[in-house]
Amino acid sequence: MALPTLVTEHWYDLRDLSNLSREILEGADKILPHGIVYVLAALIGFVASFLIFVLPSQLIVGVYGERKLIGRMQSRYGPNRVGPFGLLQPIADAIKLMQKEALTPKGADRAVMYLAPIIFVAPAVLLFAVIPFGPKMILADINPALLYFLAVSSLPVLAAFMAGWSANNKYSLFGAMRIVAMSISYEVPLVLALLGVVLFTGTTSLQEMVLWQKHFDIWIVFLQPLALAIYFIAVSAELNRTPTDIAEAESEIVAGYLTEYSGMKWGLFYGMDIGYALAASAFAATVFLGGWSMFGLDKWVPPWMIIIGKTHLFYFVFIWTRGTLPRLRIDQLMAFAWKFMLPVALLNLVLVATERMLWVEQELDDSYLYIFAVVNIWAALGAIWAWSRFLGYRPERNPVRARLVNEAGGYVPVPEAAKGGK
Amino acid sequence: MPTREWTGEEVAAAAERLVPGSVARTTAGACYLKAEKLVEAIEALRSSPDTDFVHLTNLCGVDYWDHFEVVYHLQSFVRNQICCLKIEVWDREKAVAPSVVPVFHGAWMQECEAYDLLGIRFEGHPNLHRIFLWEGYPGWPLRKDFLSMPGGLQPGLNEFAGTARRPEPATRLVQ
Amino acid sequence: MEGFGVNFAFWTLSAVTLGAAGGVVVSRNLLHAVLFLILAFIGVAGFFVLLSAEFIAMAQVIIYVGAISVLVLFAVLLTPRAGRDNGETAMALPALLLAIAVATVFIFVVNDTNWTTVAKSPELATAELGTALLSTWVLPFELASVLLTAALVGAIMLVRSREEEAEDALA
Amino acid sequence: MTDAIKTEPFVLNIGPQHPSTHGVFRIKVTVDGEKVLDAEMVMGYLHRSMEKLAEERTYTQNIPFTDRTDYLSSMANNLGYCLAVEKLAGIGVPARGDAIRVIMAELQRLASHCMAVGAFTNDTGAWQTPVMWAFREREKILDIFEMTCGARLTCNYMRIGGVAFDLPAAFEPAVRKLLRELVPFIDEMEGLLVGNEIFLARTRGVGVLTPEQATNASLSGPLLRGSGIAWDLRKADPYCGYEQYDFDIPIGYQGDSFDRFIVRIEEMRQSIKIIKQALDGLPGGPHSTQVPLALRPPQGEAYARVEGSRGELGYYLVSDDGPSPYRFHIRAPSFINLSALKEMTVGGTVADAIVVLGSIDVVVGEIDR
Repeated sequence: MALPTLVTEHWYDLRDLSNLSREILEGADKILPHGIVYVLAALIGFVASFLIFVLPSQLIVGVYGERKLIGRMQSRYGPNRVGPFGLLQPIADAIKLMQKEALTPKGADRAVMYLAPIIFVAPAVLLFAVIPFGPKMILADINPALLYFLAVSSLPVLAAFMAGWSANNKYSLFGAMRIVAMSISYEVPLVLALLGVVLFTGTTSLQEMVLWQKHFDIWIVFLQPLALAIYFIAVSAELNRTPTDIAEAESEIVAGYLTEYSGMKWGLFYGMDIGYALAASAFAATVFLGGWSMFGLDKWVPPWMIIIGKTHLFYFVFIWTRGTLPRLRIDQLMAFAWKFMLPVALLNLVLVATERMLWVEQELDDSYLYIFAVVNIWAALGAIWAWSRFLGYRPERNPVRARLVNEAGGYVPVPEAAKGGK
Repeated sequence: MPTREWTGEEVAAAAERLVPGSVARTTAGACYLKAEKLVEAIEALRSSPDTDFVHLTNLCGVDYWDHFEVVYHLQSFVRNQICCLKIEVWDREKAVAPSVVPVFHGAWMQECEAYDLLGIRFEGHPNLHRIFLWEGYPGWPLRKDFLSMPGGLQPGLNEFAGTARRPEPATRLVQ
Repeated sequence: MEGFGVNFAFWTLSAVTLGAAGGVVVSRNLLHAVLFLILAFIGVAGFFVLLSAEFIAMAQVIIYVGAISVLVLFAVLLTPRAGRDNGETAMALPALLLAIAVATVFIFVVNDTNWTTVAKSPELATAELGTALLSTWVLPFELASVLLTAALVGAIMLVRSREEEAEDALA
Repeated sequence: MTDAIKTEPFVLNIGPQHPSTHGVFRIKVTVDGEKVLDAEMVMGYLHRSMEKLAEERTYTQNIPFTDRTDYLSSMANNLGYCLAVEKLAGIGVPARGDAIRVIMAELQRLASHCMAVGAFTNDTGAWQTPVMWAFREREKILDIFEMTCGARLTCNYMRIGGVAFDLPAAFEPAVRKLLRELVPFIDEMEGLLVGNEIFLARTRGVGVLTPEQATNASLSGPLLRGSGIAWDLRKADPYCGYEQYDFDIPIGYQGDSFDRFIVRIEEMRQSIKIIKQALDGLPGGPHSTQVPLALRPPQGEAYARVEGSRGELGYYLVSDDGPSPYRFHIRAPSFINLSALKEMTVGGTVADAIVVLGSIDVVVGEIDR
């Protein structure tokens, strides 16, 4: 498979910061001893990702944007006091959190309770290492990048468990139990959904996936809409976003595993929740939405702008669901993972494998990809519809309005026809 | 059509018919039942189709200095009627009334409330406890003689009688 | 194995892994022991990265850290509080002896083996690994999956309570 | 083998400080994992002994107390108390006073149901959005109260024999504008939640009460109607001239939390209908009868009730011919509706218990009084 050439090869091309950064790294590699450059790259990558991504995106767009958007959805203004349009609100919050006393309850496991926020933060930064922000703008272009992402994203669950267990609080323990149970369940459909993508593109490297999508001028979301839906639901369950935020369900178990945290220890959890959501969005944008490529637009617009835009598109959907949907119960969530998502993901996998085999074995034209896309979109809708009907989903039987009677009296029996399904 | 309020005589007639010897006396608006026949009579009034008092609307106690009355308002949805039953409890020191929780589950909390505030002990209640105040609260606040009761609350900003009082601040005479 | 970075990483990882493994044994709190075990797993994954076996490293983290240790945590939480201590047992001394014996054997084997070092790390891609698993080694692969399924079913059968069986019989 | 894997049940205190107890109320639930084995209510954190305090004050002075029991529907509380005193003293109310009372009570029901619906959806986990939407509409109703009587929450507007002041000139257009805005709001709320599968999954079949259970537990209001019993005091025992207005009683299907929700939504529609009719036929004349300030009703007793937002709100008054009530008892619907809490929560999960508590729609000021 011939992959297309990169945007430009010139280091001075300002549209693509990656050339410059790569130039510096490769130059340094020639001068310095071999090992140092890894450390240097890590440092530069950390600082760059912090400056480019974490600071503006997370603090300003993440915290401010989320609060502002949710505010508008809830018919209120959101932050509008600190700085112009309230833009400095996240910074003010951070200063407030740092000044606050970080309480540790009596009887808590102090060491574990201190370690948990730190362990929670580290993977959020590590996740961005494999996200390609441009043709060469990638910190670690490793081959099993997709597996790396899955592996690292399973670490915060441990941190959340440590936080919940160490606090010596029953609500926290509830949260810890819930998050552990849920992450095990949702890892399965998540991996199965991504497996379909790997099957089709034939690689586990994120950069190559982007190049594949660029080469064929089709995004994987069109080829595998079902995989995106499953990925989105599963990842929002792992990230504890509503409708699946049962591990910190505020109306049930106060704040779940965060109940006893305060001050900056809580702030780290809160900030990195947004960090994980952004990482998951960036990953989804890379795998499903073509990453930094955009049907040729990436020749004119800096690719890192494109992927950040796509990331925030996904992040907006996270915010949207948070502002709209109620929360599911834990048994319903589990049932949804095992009874609905797992079979549908398997179905998707079988379909994708068949198409892949047809495409490769029969040496079909590239235009067949578009046929596959149409087929898969319909198959996705059909699979969701059919499987939910099979599981007993009958929306037409739901009562919509209360019955009306004009005379007071005793019990009014429910007519047989009006008895709901499920 | 407004709810028909049964007069005392009507209720008394129905109760006497269903459970003979249960009525003590009647007034214009209420029927006084004998305490020992109360549960039986209420059960009969609830299950008999022509009375059909299925809903215990209200239960409360009243202190009349020398005795307590427990007031029950029962109503029927289908027949759209309401009646008022009462019993009298004469022993102030050991005020005991029969509990109607076996008949009406809704009496559970209302009897707890009457016990908490008036000190009427309902015999047969599964879990009679002080529902608003804490166990060991001195006296029964809704009794008319609460303020003069031994161990009752004294007017003013004092502590509860019986509990340890704050020592008076030592005042030093200015010479 | 050349270069400052690689050496530095090797020794750091060794210290972390061994320290964590020691913590598993020494720690009195069972939950702490499990957390040390997870750290040891992560250290081992680091060694795989040093050996350019990235795929195995990722699999190590996903399976051991993401799944198995979480299951261990679950098991610890579900057991009654009395059994949660990593307390003294009479088997401490025999276990120590056994550990020394195993370590001796390993050291002997490591010293005795004639290690062939490759100048350049082999470019074993994930795709080739997958192809090998599903062509040459397909029988062991399938056997392993059957074994795991049997273990899964067996585990469910073991932990089912009598009430649940009764409920299912009624349904 | 199987016994070793049993988990130990433990006690979880939901409240007194908890986001979903709607005040300082506490449920001690014994849970086995997520399953609720037992639930015990602990209350009294807000107990102010209103019934004792009222015995020391005159009949008129007691009206502000009733505001502070169910602080979300003070108008209905005022109304119930005034009706009881009027019944005790045999005082009539002019037609205009009755119509104003009806309008105010129904506006209060709308405001209270806005709160109930919003808080309930918040308990199901819809993060603040429905409750904020509901608050937006409730604010408009409170604005109207402020315009009429100067207070938003504790209105103290009803008086024995009528209402405190006549309506201001701007009242009628403001209410008509409000009603026009409320109709799409109710549809919007319904569209957000009734068709939502997650909301349905969380509320349907949760906290089911059979009609027999609901009756036997002395429940009233939307809980009783949710279980399918057509009982509304505005129809069954009309007061303030409710018999002139055309409206229906909404009832539910199987008595679960969802039914209580749709009953409340439908009641809001019916309230709008009643207010429109009352506004159209608003009679002239005085708004109140002259009642002596030191009212001394004749010796006797009276039990008057109204259909409050949370159910049958009854006042039992005993007079000893003095200027203050001899006995003042409030039949508090929130308090008595809690009788069935244990039946509804045991067997469900902790999350269900929260939803059930939200569907009862308690106001702790009224429970503890």
